[in-house]
Amino acid sequence: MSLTNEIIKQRLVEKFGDQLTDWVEPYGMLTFTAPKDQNLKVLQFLFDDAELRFQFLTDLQAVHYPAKKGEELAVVYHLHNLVDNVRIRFKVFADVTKPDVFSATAIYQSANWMERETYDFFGVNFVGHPNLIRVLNVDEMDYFPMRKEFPMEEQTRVDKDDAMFGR
Amino acid sequence: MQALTNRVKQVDRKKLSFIESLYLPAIIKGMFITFSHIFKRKPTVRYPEKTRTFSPVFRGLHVLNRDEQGRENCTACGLCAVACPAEAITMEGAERKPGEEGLYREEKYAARYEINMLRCIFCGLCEEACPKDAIYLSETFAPANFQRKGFIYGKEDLLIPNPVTEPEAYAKAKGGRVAVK
Amino acid sequence: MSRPVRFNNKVKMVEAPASFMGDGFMATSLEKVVGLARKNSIWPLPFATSCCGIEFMATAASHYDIARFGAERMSFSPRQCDLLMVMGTISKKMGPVLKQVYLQMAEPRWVLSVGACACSGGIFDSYSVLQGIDQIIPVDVYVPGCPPRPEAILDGFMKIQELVGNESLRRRTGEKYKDMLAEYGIQ
Amino acid sequence: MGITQILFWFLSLLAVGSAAMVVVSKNPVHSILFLIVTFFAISGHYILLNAQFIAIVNIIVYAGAIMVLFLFVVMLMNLNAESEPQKNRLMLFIGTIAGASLMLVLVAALKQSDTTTHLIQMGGGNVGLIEQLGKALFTDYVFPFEISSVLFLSAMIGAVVISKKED
Amino acid sequence: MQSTEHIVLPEGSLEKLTTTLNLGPTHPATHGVFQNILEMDGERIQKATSTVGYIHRAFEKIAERRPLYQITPLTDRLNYCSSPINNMGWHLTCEKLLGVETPKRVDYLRIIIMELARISDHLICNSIVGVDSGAFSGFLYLMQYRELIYEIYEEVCGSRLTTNIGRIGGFERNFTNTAFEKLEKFLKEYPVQLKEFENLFLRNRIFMGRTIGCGPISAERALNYGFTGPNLRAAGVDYDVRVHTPYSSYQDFEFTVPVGSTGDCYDRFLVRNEEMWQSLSIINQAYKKVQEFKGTEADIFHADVPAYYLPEKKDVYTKMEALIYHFKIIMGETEIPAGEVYSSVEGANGELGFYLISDGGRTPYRLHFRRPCFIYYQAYPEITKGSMLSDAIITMSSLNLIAGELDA
Amino acid sequence: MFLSIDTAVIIEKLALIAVVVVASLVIAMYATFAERKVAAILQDRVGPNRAGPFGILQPLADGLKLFFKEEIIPNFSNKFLFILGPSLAMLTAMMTGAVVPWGDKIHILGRDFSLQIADINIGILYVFGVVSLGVYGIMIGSWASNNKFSLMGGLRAASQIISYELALGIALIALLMVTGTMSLKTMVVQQQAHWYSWNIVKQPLGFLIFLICAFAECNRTPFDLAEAESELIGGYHTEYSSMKLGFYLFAEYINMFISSTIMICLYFGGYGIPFFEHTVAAHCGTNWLAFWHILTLLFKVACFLFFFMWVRWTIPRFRYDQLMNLGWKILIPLSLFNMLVTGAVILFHQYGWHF
Repeated sequence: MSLTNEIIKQRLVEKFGDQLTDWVEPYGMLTFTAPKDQNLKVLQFLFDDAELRFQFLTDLQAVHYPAKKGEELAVVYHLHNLVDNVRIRFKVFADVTKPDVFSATAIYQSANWMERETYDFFGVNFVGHPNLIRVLNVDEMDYFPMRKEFPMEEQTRVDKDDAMFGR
Repeated sequence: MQALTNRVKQVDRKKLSFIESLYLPAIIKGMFITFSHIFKRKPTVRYPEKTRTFSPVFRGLHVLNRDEQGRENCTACGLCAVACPAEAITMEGAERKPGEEGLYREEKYAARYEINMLRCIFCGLCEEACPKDAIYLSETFAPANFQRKGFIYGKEDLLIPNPVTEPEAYAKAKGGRVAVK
Repeated sequence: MSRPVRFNNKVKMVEAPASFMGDGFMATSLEKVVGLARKNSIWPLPFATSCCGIEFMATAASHYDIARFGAERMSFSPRQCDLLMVMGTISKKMGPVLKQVYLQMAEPRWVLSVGACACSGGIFDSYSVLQGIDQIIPVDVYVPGCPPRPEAILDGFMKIQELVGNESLRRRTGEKYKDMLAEYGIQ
Repeated sequence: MGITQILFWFLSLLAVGSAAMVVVSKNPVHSILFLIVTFFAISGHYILLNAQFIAIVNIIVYAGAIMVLFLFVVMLMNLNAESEPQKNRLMLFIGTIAGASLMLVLVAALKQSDTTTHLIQMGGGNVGLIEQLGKALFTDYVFPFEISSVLFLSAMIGAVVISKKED
Repeated sequence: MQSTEHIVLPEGSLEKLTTTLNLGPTHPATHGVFQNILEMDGERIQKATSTVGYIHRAFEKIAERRPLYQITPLTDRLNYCSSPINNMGWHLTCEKLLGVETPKRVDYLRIIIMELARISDHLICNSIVGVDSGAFSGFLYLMQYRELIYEIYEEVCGSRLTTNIGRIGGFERNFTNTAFEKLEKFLKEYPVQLKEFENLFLRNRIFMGRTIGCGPISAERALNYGFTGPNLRAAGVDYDVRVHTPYSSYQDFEFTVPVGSTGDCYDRFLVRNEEMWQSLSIINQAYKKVQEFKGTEADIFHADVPAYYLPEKKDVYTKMEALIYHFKIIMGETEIPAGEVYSSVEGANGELGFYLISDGGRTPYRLHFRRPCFIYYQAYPEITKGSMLSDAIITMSSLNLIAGELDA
Repeated sequence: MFLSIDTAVIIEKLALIAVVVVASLVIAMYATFAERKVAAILQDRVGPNRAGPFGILQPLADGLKLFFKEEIIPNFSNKFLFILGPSLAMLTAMMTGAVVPWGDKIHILGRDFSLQIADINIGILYVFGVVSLGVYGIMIGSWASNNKFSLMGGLRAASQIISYELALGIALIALLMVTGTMSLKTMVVQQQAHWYSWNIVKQPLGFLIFLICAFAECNRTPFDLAEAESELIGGYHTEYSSMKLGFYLFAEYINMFISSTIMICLYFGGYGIPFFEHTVAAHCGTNWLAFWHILTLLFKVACFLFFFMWVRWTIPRFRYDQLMNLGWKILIPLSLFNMLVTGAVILFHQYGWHF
C-alpha cells in the first residue's frame, strides 16, 4: 500500500497542473474534477502511468445538478488500481444543453454499455462512442428519465388505476 | 497477471485420464448416484394436504390487532402508509365519537383501512412502523383470487376477531400462542 | 419478540369471475370428463422474468413439486402450453413480447399472474414498468406476494385447476369470450 | 388378373406418376418427397420379384440415406419458388430436346433387347435373396464388385480431401 | 453442418449466407429476459447482438424518492438469487455514510447470512449450467438445499427470497435458536450433497466436453470488460472485494480465493464450486465465533444508534423519547449528512457497488448501483463469437446473468 | 409365402396387427407416465399423483386434453407437409413392430397362431430400413413449421440419425456373422438354448455400440439434440400443438419401446425365459407358455425403458460436433474393429489356425 492519495494527487498535478480542481477526499476516496475536454487525457494517463496503473473502470455514471448552471451534468468515473488496491473518483461537468463528453470506450471496453446507460438516463452525448443508443429503455423514448425535472412516472398516463393506490 | 492477494488457490483442472475419457466411468458413477436417490426420503411437502409450518416471524397476510377488550388498536397515525414502499395502504382517519370507546382504543381511528394485496410486497415495514401495536403480518400467506377487486382487503378482512364477541375465532387467530406484552 | 397475532383467518372468499362458464350453463358429462382431463394435465409456460421465477423453481423442485398436479412438462413453446404463468416484472419493453406469446398459444389457454409485479407493478411504480399485465392480456387468476411462497403459487395453480375443471367446452367459441378478447384488441 | 398383376400395375403407375411429379413440381422439397415415393414403388417391384433384400437395401440406402441428404441440403439452402432464378427460355428448349432424345434412345434400346429370353418369373425367382446375391457377387462378379468398391473408396477420399481444402 | 459459403449459388437465390436467429427474450436459455440476435453460419455464431432492458424497472429513479430504509426492499430485487448480500451491501453503504460502527457479533451474523446467500446463488448458477447442458437431476438435488437456506432466512426475517433482512446498524431481531439449529443442519447436510453434485458433473467427460473451451476470456480482456467476481477469478485474476477491502470483519476469517486459468465455462464452474466450499468454511468459522459471545454480548444484534435504528417496540408503546425517534426514523426525518460515498461488497457475481450522493435531504440525491452483470454482459458477443449455439447457451448460464440486477 | 395367403391367415394377421398397435400405444402412453414417475423418483420428488390413484390416469388426461386442444397451423407453413410430419413419425414408429416375435405361438380353435406378424427372412434389415425412414417425420415436420429453431432441430436429427445408422449397421453385421440369420425369430430361438447363449455374451462390444446408437436413433438424452429443450426450445416440434404434438411425443416413446424389444430380441434372448425356459416349457401348455413368454418380454422391455429413462435423467447431452465426433470417429471404427474381431474369431472356430 505504498500508493497513497498524496502521491496520486502529486503525480496528477505534475502532469496536468491546475487544470484539475476540487480535490477532496470523502470517506477516504480521492476525488477531483477535470475539465470536460481533458477527461480522456486524464484517463489515459491514469491507465498508462507505470506507478498509477488505474486499469480497472469500476463505474461510470452521471449525476444531474439542475442548480449548477452551465455544468448541470456531472459524469463520474470510479477507477480502481487493483494491484495497490486504491480507488479514485473523478468528475467531468457538462452543460445540459450541449452535453458532449469524450467516450472512454477506447481505453475501457467496459465503458461501452455504461456510457450507453448514462446516455439513456441523462442524455450525455459521448463523442466517439461506437454505438450510442439506448440500452435499457425502449428506443422510442423521447426524454432522459433520470434527469431531475422528470417525475418518476408520467403524469399524463392513463394506465394507472387510481383505485389501486394508497396514500 | 500477478497475484493480487496471498490467498490464491488454483482450481483443480486436471486432464482426463484415459479411463475417464472413455465416458463410461463417469456415466456409471452418475447413474449410481441417481439410482441411490430412489431410496432417499422424499422431502416433498404434499401441499395442500400437508403444510409446512411457517416461522413465527413469517410475513404473510396482515392483521389489525385489537386489545383484550376488543377495541381496535389503530389510531390512524398513517406511519404504516408512509413506510410502505409499495404504497399499498390506504387509510382514512376519523375522530372517535362519544359512546364508541368500546370500539376504538384511541381518540382517532381508521375509518377506512385498505391494503391492496396485489401491490403489497410483504416486506414487513408497516409492522415495524406501527407505534400502536396495531398491524401485524400473520403466518397466513395471501391466497390467490380470480379477480382484481378481490385483493383490496378492507378493515373487515384484516381485523382480528373480537375476543369478547367471537372468542373461538379469536383463539384460532391467536394460534394458541400466548401474547407477549 | 413474537407476535400477539398469528393467523388471519378471515381470508377473503373466492368470487368466481362472471361468465367463465361461457354460453350455456349446463355442463354435460363429456364436458365434465374433458374438464377433469384438462385440469390434470395443465402444461405451464413459465414466463419467468425475475424473482418470482426463482420461487417458481422452488415450486417445481422437490420440496413442492408441481409435478404432482401433472404440470411438470414445462414447455417454452407457446403452442404446446395451456397455462401462461407470468412471473416477474413486465416492463413496457416486454409488454408486446408477452402479448405475442399469449397470441401464439393454442386455445384453450389460461393466464396465471404470479407476484405483485405481474399483477400490479408492485413497488415499481415507475416510468418503465407495466402496472399489471391485465392491461394487455386477460388474466384468470392473480397470486399476490412478492414473491409468493411456493404454497401460494400452488394455491393459485389450484384455483386455475378449479376454473379449468368447470369450464364449458363452448366457452372458447362463445360471444362473451370473443368480446372479452376484443377488449384486449385480440380478435 | 391376380393380385400380383394388380399390384404390378398399381406400383408401375405410382412409380411413373410420382417420377413425373418429381420433374413437374415447383417446390424442391415436394420433388424430393415424390422421388422417395418413386423409390418405394420400385422397392415394391423388387418385392414382387421376390428380391426382398434388394428391396430393403434400396429403401435403406436411397430413401433412408441419400434422399435424407438431399432433403437436408434443400432445407439448408431454403430453396423455394420465389428465390428460384428465372430460367432461360433457350435453356428450357434445349433441355426438352435433350430429354426427349434420351427417351428415344432408351426406348430404342429396350426394343432392341431380347426381352423374352431373360424374362424373370414373377414371385418365383430367388435371385434377390441374400445367399444367391452373395454367391453371385463373390464368385461371378467379384472383379466388378472389387473395382466398384475401389471406386467408392476413391470417391470418399476425394470428398474428404475437397472438404478439408476449403477449411 | 457444412458451411454454406462454399456452395456456389445462382445469383440472387439467397439474400445472405448466414441465418439470423433470434434468441430470446422468451427463450428458455435466456432465463426470460435477454435478447440475442445471432448471425449463424450453420451452427456457428458469427455475430451476436445483445439487447437488454426487458425488465428495466428504474431502481435508481425510485430510490431518489425513498428514505434510506425503504431502499432495502429495492435492493432485494437486484440480484434476487442472493438478496441478503444486496441488503447488507446497502446497509454497509448507509453505515459508511452515517458513520455507524457495528459490533462484531452483528458483523459475524451478517457474514453468515451473506455467505449463505452466496452459496444459494452459486448453487443455482452451477446447477443451471447442468440443466442447460441437459442434466436435470443435479439441479433438483441442489435445490433441496437452497430450500434449507431459505428456511434459515425465514426464521430470521420472515420471508424467503426477497428478504429485506437486516436494518441500518444490525438486524431487526436476534437470531433464534431455531435459526441456529437449521443452520447447523444445513452445515451438516450440504457438504455431502455438494460432494455428490461434484461426482455427478466434475469429471464427467460429456460435461467437461461441453464446458471446456466454451466461452473463454483472457485475464486482460476480462479486466478491460470490467469483469468481477467468480467470472474474473475464473480468468485468473484473484480480485475479491472481501480480501481487498474487507467489510463487515471479513479480515477475521481464513479463506482462499479460488482462481481458474482460462476463463472458460469449466473454470467458472470450478471456481463457483470451490467458492461454495470456502463459503461453507467461512460460515463454520463465523458460527463458531458467534457462539463464543457470552453474557450480554451474546444478545447484541444491532449497533447502539438510536438515531437510525428503530427503538424496541415496547419502548415505543411506553416511552416518549423512543416514540419520537420512531416517528423520526419512519418519516425519514433523521439527520443524514451530505456527502458522497462509494461502497462495494463482493456480490455473488461480482463487485456490487453502491454510489450514494446525499444532499442531507430525506432521500438520496442520487443512488447508483454498480451492477456487475450489466457490466460484464457486454462481453457476451465477443466470447461467443465463433462458438456453437449450444456453447453460447452454456456460456450464458455460466456467466450467471441475473436479469433483475442487469436491467436495474 | 408372401403372395400365397389365404383368408384365415389375413384375419389372423390383422387381429395380431391390431393387438400389437393397441399394445404399443398403451405401452407408449404408460411410458410417458413412467417417464414422469421415474424422473420424479430419481429426483426425490413425488411425481403426478392427482389424476386417479397414484396418478395412473395421467396419460389419459394428457391425451384427452391434447385431443381437445386447438390445432394451430402456422401461417406460412405448408399445410400438407405440416400434417404429414407427425403422421410419418407415428407410422414409421409403429411399422417396426411387424417383425418382432412377441412370443412363440398360441393354439386357439385348432389352429396355431404365430405371435409374430411377419417372419420375413430379412427381418432385421426391415427394422433397419424402417428406422432409417423415421427421420423423415422429423425432417418434414420441422421444415414445414417454417421456424428456424425447428429447422435446426430437424437438420440435427437428420445428420445424427444418418451418422449413427452406420455404426448401428456395422454392429449388426457382426451380430449377423455370429448368428448366421437375419430372421428375428430364428435368433430368439437360437438364444433359448442355454442361459449363456444370449448374444450379449458373444457380442458385448457390439451391444454397447448398438445401445448407444439406439439412444441416438430414438433422440434420447444424451443425444436429444433435435429437441434440446434449453437450446432449441422444442426443436422440431416447437410449432406443433394438440394431437400432432402428441403424435411426436408418442412416436418417441413407441420408438423407445420398439428399439427395446429389438435389442432384447437381438441380444437378450427375446421372449425366452432366462434359466427356466426348459422347466417352464416342460410344465406348461402352449398357451400358458406363450403367456409367460409375453410376460417375460414385457418385463425385459420394462427394464430397458427404465434404463432409457434413468440415463436421460442422469447425464448431460452432447454438443452437435461432439456427437458427430463420437459417431464417426469412435463408434464407427469401434464397430468395424468389432466386426473384424468377430470375423477372425468365427474363422478361428471353423478352421483353427490353418485356413
